[in-house]
Amino acid sequence: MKLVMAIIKPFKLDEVREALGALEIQGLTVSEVKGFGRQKGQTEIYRGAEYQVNFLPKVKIEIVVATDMVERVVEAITSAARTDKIGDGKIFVMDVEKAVRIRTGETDADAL
Amino acid sequence: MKLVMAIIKPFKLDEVREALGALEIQGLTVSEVKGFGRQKGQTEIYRGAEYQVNFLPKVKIEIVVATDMVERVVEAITSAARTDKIGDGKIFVMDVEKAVRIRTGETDADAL
Amino acid sequence: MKLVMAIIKPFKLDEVREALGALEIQGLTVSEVKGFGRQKGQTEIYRGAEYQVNFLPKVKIEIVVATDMVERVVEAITSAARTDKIGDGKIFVMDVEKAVRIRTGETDADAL
Amino acid sequence: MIRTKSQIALAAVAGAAAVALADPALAQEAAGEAVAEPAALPVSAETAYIFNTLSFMIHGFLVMFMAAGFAMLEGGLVRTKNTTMQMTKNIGIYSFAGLMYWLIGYNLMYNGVGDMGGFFGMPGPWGAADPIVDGAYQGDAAGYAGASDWFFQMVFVATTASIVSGVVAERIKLWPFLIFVIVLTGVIYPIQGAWQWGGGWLADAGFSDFAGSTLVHSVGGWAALAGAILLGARTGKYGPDGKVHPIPGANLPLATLGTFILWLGWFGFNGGSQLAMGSAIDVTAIATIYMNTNLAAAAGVTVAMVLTQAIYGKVDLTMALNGALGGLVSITAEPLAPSPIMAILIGGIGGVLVVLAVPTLDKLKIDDVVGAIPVHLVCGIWGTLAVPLTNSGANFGSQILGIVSIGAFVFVASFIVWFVLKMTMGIRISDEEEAIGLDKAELGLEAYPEFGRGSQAL
Amino acid sequence: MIRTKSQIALAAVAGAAAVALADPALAQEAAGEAVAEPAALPVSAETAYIFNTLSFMIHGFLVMFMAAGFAMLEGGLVRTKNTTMQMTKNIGIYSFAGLMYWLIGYNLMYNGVGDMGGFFGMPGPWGAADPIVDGAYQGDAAGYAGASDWFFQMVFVATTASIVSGVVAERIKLWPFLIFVIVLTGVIYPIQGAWQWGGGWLADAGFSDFAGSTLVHSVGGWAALAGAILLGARTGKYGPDGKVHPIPGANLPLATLGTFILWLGWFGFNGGSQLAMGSAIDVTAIATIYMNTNLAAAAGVTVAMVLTQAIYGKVDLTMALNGALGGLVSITAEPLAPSPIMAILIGGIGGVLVVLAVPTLDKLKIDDVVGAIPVHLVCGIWGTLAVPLTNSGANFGSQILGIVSIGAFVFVASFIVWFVLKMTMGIRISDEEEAIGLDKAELGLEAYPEFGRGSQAL
Amino acid sequence: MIRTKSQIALAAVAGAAAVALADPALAQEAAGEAVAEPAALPVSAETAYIFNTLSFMIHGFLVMFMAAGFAMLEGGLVRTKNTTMQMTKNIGIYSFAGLMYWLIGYNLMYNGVGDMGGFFGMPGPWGAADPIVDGAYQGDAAGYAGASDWFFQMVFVATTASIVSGVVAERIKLWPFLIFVIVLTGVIYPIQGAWQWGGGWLADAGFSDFAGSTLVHSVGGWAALAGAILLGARTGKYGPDGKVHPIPGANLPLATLGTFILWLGWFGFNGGSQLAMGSAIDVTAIATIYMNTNLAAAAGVTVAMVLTQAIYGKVDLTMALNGALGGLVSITAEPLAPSPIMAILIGGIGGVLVVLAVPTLDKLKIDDVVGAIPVHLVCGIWGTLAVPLTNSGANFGSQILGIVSIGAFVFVASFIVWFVLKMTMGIRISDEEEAIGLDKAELGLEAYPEFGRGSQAL
Ligand SMILES: Nc1ncnc2c1ncn2[C@@H]1O[C@H](COP(=O)(O)OP(=O)(O)O)[C@@H](O)[C@H]1O
Ligand SMILES: Nc1ncnc2c1ncn2[C@@H]1O[C@H](COP(=O)(O)OP(=O)(O)O)[C@@H](O)[C@H]1O
Ligand SMILES: Nc1ncnc2c1ncn2[C@@H]1O[C@H](COP(=O)(O)OP(=O)(O)O)[C@@H](O)[C@H]1O
Repeated sequence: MKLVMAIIKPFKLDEVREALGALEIQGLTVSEVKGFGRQKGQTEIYRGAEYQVNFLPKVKIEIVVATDMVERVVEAITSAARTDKIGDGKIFVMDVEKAVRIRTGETDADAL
Repeated sequence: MKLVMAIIKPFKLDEVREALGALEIQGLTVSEVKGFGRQKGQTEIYRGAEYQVNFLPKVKIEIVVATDMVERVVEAITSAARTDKIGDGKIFVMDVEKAVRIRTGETDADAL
Repeated sequence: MKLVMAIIKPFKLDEVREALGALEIQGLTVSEVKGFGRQKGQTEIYRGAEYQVNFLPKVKIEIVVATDMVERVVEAITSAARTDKIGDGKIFVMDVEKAVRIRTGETDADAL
Repeated sequence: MIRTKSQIALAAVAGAAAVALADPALAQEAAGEAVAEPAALPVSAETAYIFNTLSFMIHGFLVMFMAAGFAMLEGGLVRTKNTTMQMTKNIGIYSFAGLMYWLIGYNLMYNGVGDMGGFFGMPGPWGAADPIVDGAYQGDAAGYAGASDWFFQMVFVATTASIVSGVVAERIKLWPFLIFVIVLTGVIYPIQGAWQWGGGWLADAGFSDFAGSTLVHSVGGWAALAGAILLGARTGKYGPDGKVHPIPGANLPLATLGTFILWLGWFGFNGGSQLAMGSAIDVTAIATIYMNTNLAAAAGVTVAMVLTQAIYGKVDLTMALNGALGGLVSITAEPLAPSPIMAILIGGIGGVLVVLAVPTLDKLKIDDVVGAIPVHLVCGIWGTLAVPLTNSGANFGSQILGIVSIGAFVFVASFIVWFVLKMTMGIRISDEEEAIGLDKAELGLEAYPEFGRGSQAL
Repeated sequence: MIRTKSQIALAAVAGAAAVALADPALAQEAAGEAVAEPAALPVSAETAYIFNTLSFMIHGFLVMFMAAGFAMLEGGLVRTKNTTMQMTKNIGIYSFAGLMYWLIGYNLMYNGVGDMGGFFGMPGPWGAADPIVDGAYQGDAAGYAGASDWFFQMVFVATTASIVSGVVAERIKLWPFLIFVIVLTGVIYPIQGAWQWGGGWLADAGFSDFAGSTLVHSVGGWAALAGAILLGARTGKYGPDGKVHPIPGANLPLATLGTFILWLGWFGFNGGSQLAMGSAIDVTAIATIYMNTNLAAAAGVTVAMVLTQAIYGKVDLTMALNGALGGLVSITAEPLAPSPIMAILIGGIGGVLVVLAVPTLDKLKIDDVVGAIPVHLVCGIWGTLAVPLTNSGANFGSQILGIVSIGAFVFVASFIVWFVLKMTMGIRISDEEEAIGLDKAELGLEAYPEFGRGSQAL
Repeated sequence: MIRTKSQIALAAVAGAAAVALADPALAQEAAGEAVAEPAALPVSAETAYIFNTLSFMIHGFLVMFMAAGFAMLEGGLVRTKNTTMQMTKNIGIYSFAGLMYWLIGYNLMYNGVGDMGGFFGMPGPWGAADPIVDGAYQGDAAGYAGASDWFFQMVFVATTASIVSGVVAERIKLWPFLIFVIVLTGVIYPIQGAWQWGGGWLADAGFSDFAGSTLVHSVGGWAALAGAILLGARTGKYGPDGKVHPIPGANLPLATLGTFILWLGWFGFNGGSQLAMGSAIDVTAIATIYMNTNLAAAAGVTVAMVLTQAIYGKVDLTMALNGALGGLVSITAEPLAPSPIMAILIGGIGGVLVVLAVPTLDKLKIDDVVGAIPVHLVCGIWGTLAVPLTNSGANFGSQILGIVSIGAFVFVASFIVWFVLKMTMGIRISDEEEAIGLDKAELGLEAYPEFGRGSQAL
């Protein structure tokens, strides 16, 4: 199994979820995060003083999937989240050794 | 070392922490997340229009433990977080290559 | 590639980001978390009743870097985040198998 | 202290009774004159002047506070990412409206409307004609300080503009919006106001609108409706399939606070519209208005709660809040004549209308962020239509004439202004700005800029 | 402008003095009559009528705004997940109470209580008996507009119900709660009110409660206490070991705002309870009441701050807020008679009582979410007991009689109503609903529904 | 209802006119006497007494509510981690100020200032000298209830202290701050107040400050400035390179609400400072003051919005809010004499000053969290200087004398008090406490203690 962790623009979340739904992904977990990257925040002025907004709001999606699904999941996220503008985000894939469904105690593939 | 990442129902957090305390787990990190899964949110009505609540509030616990502890940790979380109702959540286990305690620079097992 | 995940004290974030900037790290993702550890919260009193604050505010930084950068990144975080007081936090290093930049589809080292 | 009426009579105002009893001749005379000029006899002209002015001031500051009520209500019903903008608009509205109404609005509404054929007054900056000459009071035909009247009328115009800001929230550009407010408060509102409250042709035609169900609330509603049509709905509000995607408000305690403030302000809105307090008749009228206003609002809430429970199986707080306002708007055209039970009915029907109109509007794909069109336009029409039910001096024909003529004028005029703005400056922000939110996109300042409680600002 | 008293005398009301000085005979006469009917002489009956009515209206709208104060205070002290519910209850309370008090409450409290043996009045919808006949003022024995009196009494009953909602928050079902409110405001409150303010048996027995430390505040406290006992504590509040697990309120600025609004409203609550303003004596009394009310509240805050610092080593804001309200409730039974220093003492002791009663209640495992029982019940009893200290017309025996009789009646009657509700509809939500929160479980609407600032609603 | 002036005259106060018309002799006589004692003739002394007292009460409760306004404004402009502290300070300020002003402040300011060489009065607890003897009104030279005057003056002193708390927020220890407030409200404010409003030497020197641009607002500003200098800036506000690092306020809707509440309160602040309402002249003056106050504030907002758009390319809401307050402070020294256009100019220049002063202060590395120094000190000076522009009774020399003497006294006295506190208790929290936030560090209670909406409290 793999953990696919994607950092995307917040307003793309709905589209990504739908794209994943089409792959019959049954579960995922979302967190609100702040991103620092090539996309720079605007320079803002507050009460006459300039400041640089370094961190931009992003959404992090974590999905654990069977290894053979990884390609398709990455694909789906990439195309749904893309706006072709800087700051679209990243996808990282990591190995997961074990998965457990708390309710049933099922493990691994059965737990997803 | 392993990272045990558990997605649980928010109101189970205290019980899980106590169960882990019994294992003499010294540290863990919690984030607030939203989960999408088999457990569906209610259909809500706002100002006369229906909508589906897709994302439900969950809590994510991350604990890095020595490899030999993993079984017991997973066990403890499973039994403390279980309500036997859909949406109880998942536990994922991943490999951690290195750990550092910032304060002292200690590493790996000593750092936990 | 490796994921460096650091849990630090919130008010150290700016210094850490600057230290990483010096290493020409181009991107990172931050989340707000609560930590439970050796550092205990104060015992607080609310309306005459005592309670123990178990969870303290922390910030989690996630950075995916090329493997050869890991040492320097860990170093930089360690020295920037250290206050020498309990609760300074931890750094964990994990393996990342794949990285994709959503905007371009670039992968791995090119995607960071 | 015992609070029974009889006790009070014996204690607090014993003297008054005593005087009358002590000198039957005086009482006789008083009673005699009371038939001729009943209200004025025992209150001296200057005392009446003070009371009348005081009524405008007290009720005026209550209405002024409605600006805060609208700001909180709207701030609670938009999304977080548009909250700073909603605050900015609301403080801007109240300020710009106040200046415009001084600069031209008041006189356009009240200054010699009869001489201009009853269609509008002679515009120009307002100036007091107070009965104080060389520091001495010289008697006065009007019976109140001109500045207090100006203040009271001014806060009304601000209310009208606030109604608009709620409807078009979350997608309109700041400056075009404020320019519309300037035109609305300086020109559109005063012109239609001149027709009725300025003593113009509509007043002559027998139209009756005590405190502004039509003149204030519907006007705001029509102006907003025109804007909402030209602006279009917020992105994502209506699916391609016609499905409505609700966008819940971000802060319901704020919205609730706003509603309570508006409710409070409404005692000023309706009570002050008696326009005088210097006689027992007037103050009794104001007291009756307070009571009816409260009963109508309470009925609006009750009906909205019961109805949402019945239809949807759950009480909808935002509908209950709208129900309060719907009840209030409904009673505003005639808060004095109804008996308590009629006030309850009028307000309760307002609650029904709100609950039904909100989804109807969505079916028409008119995106009204805070429900201001159901509350102010629909209930405003209902309240105006209901006047003849309790006020024998009014008739349905004149009421319809007023509703239609003011509605047509305001809708068309507003549509033209919005349209010109759309063609020139543009009124709608880009999709990307909408996604980011007006606060970051247009103002560069978030309403809650911290990244969580625990962290420092990022 | 110089603000010294002497200057004022020479400037602003120079005329008045001048008149008296210019015509010694007139002044003499005035003085002479002043002994006979001192307060009324120079204020005409109709002017007094206007002042009295105005007092009810101004002070009434201040008390009305306390509904917002309670909503914000309670909204700030519950957890986020129950906030929408708290808003819904509070707007419901104010609305339902207003309708019930019109429908039967007012007359049950005031209408011919003497004829019913002093136990209650003849219920039925309230109707004005105003001294305006055919549009002319005919003089009036009561000296104020009936509608203004109704309005002022109505806002009091809403206050009582608001007290209850804070105590039983976070675990009670919406509709059973609202049904209780209907019975409380329509029946229970008016009956005990009839005993005293309606001129019933308790008034005859010499009980004294100027503005309602017992009649309003304790009544709310007793009704809430009965409910809290039958409901049980919130899950997790008390450990099996008897340990108290505090559940901090979610939004302290909201709670602070609510307290300030309540403080503001209290000038209306106590000041308006003078029930008249149409004479120098009455208005001087109201001014004194304002001052004493403020001093008592200030003392309550000060004592709560110093005491929490001394006992716990830290100032507890929520105790300071409760301290303000404790001071206010304490002075409410007699805000007129005390000298400033006595007002400070009475309010300060209220602050002490709050600080001590909050943990005591927890020891009894009575879960009072907002501290309303310490504030309204405990301080209400204290304030009522303290009346004879400053008001020579009151005595401890009658005070205790009033406290006990009203307490027993309200507690038992409330207990029965709660009990019937518990047996029939059930009053408590399920454990799972409690964990999820009332907002999602019962209303399907979160108070702050967004998932963080940056994201869109999820 | 038609709202034209002529209509009103014919309807509402017809009686008054009718009386005058019916009896020309009476009217004649009235007019004749009106020249001699114009204001007083038709309002009886006791009626005037009621009006005057009522003015102090109504306007006093409006100013009292400003305490909530300051709390919300400051609570919205600090960071979340210092919000509970800001609430605690604000409820403490209002309470402590109220007690101190009773204990010594009022008399130090008003009691026999002339006998003490015009520098201060004889301190001691305030006690009423009301014209009610044995329950009967005996006529009164002052023309109002003493308690109402005390109440009105007391709420002013609380305002002064609130100004300070905003400037020194986020880094000052609680108790040293509160001790400063005690000295400020009990001693420093009353002494300088005695000079002018107490009828002391400055009043003799011809200084003019109607409602306190200098006596209240600048005083708060000077006291705060001294504190800010001794305290130093918040950690991180100014970079080593001199760069300013803005620290955005955490809750802008709260700040907006606070501003609207302050705006509302200002009608009381300026209107009540007429100190009388018992004549047509006085009530007309108050009405004019309401209008001018509103116009100045509206101009302040408008200018701040336009100016920030012009200079920075974006409207800055916090500047618009400050602009409203800047306009209000500017008109406070003379809200009666200006024509509307002058009120707009005076307030508008206040808006300019705010927009320019905020960054200037930052250049001086004086860290003012809420912008209170630009608003209250800078605009307070401007408003005081502007008096002679519209009030022919004032002159620039005396105005400068007043500004400088009061400024010097308050700054030096405050500096000494702050300095002593710094040397003894210390006034600043440690760096670590500052990083954690005052709420956790000093009070152990967070303003929003939950970990997110969805979870339970952690
Ligand atoms: N090396 C990294 N490790 C972790 N998160 C990253 C990394 N680089 C970028 N990110 C995340 O991805 C987001 C987008 O990256 P950015 O460089 O702005 O644009 P793009 O994705 O178009 O290259 C950032 O805001 C950050 O949250
Ligand atoms: N494949 C997955 N990857 C990541 N998180 C998941 C995945 N599946 C489920 N989750 C998380 O677990 C939570 C519970 O899952 P759900 O399917 O609703 O019920 P259950 O745990 O009983 O099977 C979800 O809300 C989501 O946060
Ligand atoms: N085993 C662990 N797994 C995950 N997070 C941990 C672990 N141990 C500590 N942490 C995180 O690190 C933070 C600091 O740890 P703590 O034990 O308090 O102090 P120190 O870092 O000085 O040893 C904790 O608050 C928690 O967020």
